[in-house]
Amino acid sequence: MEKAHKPKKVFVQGPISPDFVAKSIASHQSKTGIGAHAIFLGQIRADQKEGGLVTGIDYTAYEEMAEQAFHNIREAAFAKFELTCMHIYHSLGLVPTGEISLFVFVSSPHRRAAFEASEYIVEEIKANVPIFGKELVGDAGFIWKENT
Amino acid sequence: MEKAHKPKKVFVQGPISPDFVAKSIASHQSKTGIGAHAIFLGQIRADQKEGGLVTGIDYTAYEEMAEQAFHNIREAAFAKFELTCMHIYHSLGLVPTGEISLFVFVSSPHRRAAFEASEYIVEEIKANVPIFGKELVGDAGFIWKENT
Amino acid sequence: MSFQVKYFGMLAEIAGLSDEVWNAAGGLTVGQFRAQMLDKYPAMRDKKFKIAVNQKISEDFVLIETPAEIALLPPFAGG
Amino acid sequence: MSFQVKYFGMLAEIAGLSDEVWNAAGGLTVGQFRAQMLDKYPAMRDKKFKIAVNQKISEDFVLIETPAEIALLPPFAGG
Repeated sequence: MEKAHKPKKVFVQGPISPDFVAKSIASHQSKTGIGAHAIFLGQIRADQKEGGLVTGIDYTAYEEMAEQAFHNIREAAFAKFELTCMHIYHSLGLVPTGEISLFVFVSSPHRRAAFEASEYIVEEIKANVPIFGKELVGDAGFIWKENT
Repeated sequence: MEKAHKPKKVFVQGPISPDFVAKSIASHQSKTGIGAHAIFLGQIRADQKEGGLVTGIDYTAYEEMAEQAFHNIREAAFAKFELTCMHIYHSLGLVPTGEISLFVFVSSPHRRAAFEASEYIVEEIKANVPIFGKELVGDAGFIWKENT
Repeated sequence: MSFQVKYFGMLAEIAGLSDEVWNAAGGLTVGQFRAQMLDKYPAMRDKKFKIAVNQKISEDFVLIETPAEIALLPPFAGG
Repeated sequence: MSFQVKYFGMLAEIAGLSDEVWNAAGGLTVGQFRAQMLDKYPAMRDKKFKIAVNQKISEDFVLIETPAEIALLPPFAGG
């Protein structure tokens, strides 16, 4: 029910499941003006750090500012590219290694707009949305992640 | 069983389901060196033509040459980009409007390689793979599709 | 000489078949084959297509060496 | 004057809290607030962070006007 009133809600608790991605794709099959979907998924890597392997990332955010930043990115992308639909989901809380923390889904009549919008949105999110990530390392260590 | 011996088989009969996409994503969650997946999906548009709306595309291919062309694209993409995995699926036979006929799935440690490979592969497929598409229009008409 | 010819898409519709054996009096270049083929199927004259010899797109000057599989390929539409 | 201050990520760990009310004798620019804050939490001195005023990243010369929500933002890590 809450979803229906907040269609632009971006944050989800924990990992984003492949099944959720499938449901999102399926819900676009009635939009017959769409010719191209571009999907980006960010997955947690088991990077080797000094203290051991990364086992997951614990995400927090300045939620109100982040939702506004996502809104701005969405508006800018709709203005720049010929898009039919755009959906962005990002995890909060713990996302274990191998699971998905970011799901960007854009749809357009034509592939060029979909490709360009997908890249644009992902880069904007990495640079401009106040989300913080604590990489859990080995048994008890951690490193604060920093986007490059 | 046959799949296990032909991991590079690209053609599937009929539409590609969202569930198949989900299964493909899920099967990559054990590959913990992956940080970014880029997925492209081609969906059949209900374009308005002179004889009515497009209701689907009937795909045929010069299959042996097409499989070789896909193989060449795959090898070139692995050589050009830092990729962990690459999967390409394309429909043969009838794909109704709103359903998916092309699924390109690339995975990489980093997003840049995933974005670039995804675009590269899709453009190569459109230009260089001998696949033919008969757009079914209205009740009984058709138009042979041509990539641009 | 004789070789296999394959037709795809709209060209298969025009030819009314997707495979046939082509018999020629002597050696043929791709261009000479094309001319014979357009004589046999005049409706293909205003169609765009490429000719592949053994799965490789070929230029008109190439001499066809048997055994060969020649394919007539209309514009690609994958995706 | 007084305003809300929010700490995120590693800065919340250093401060030992995520929210507090900041009381200052008079008007403050963002830069003056930053100096007071680093006096209170010296361990933040070698950390990179930006300061947002009412959800907008602000320059040091900007005067803080109440009511205000100030946020200390370590490097972003979304994706």
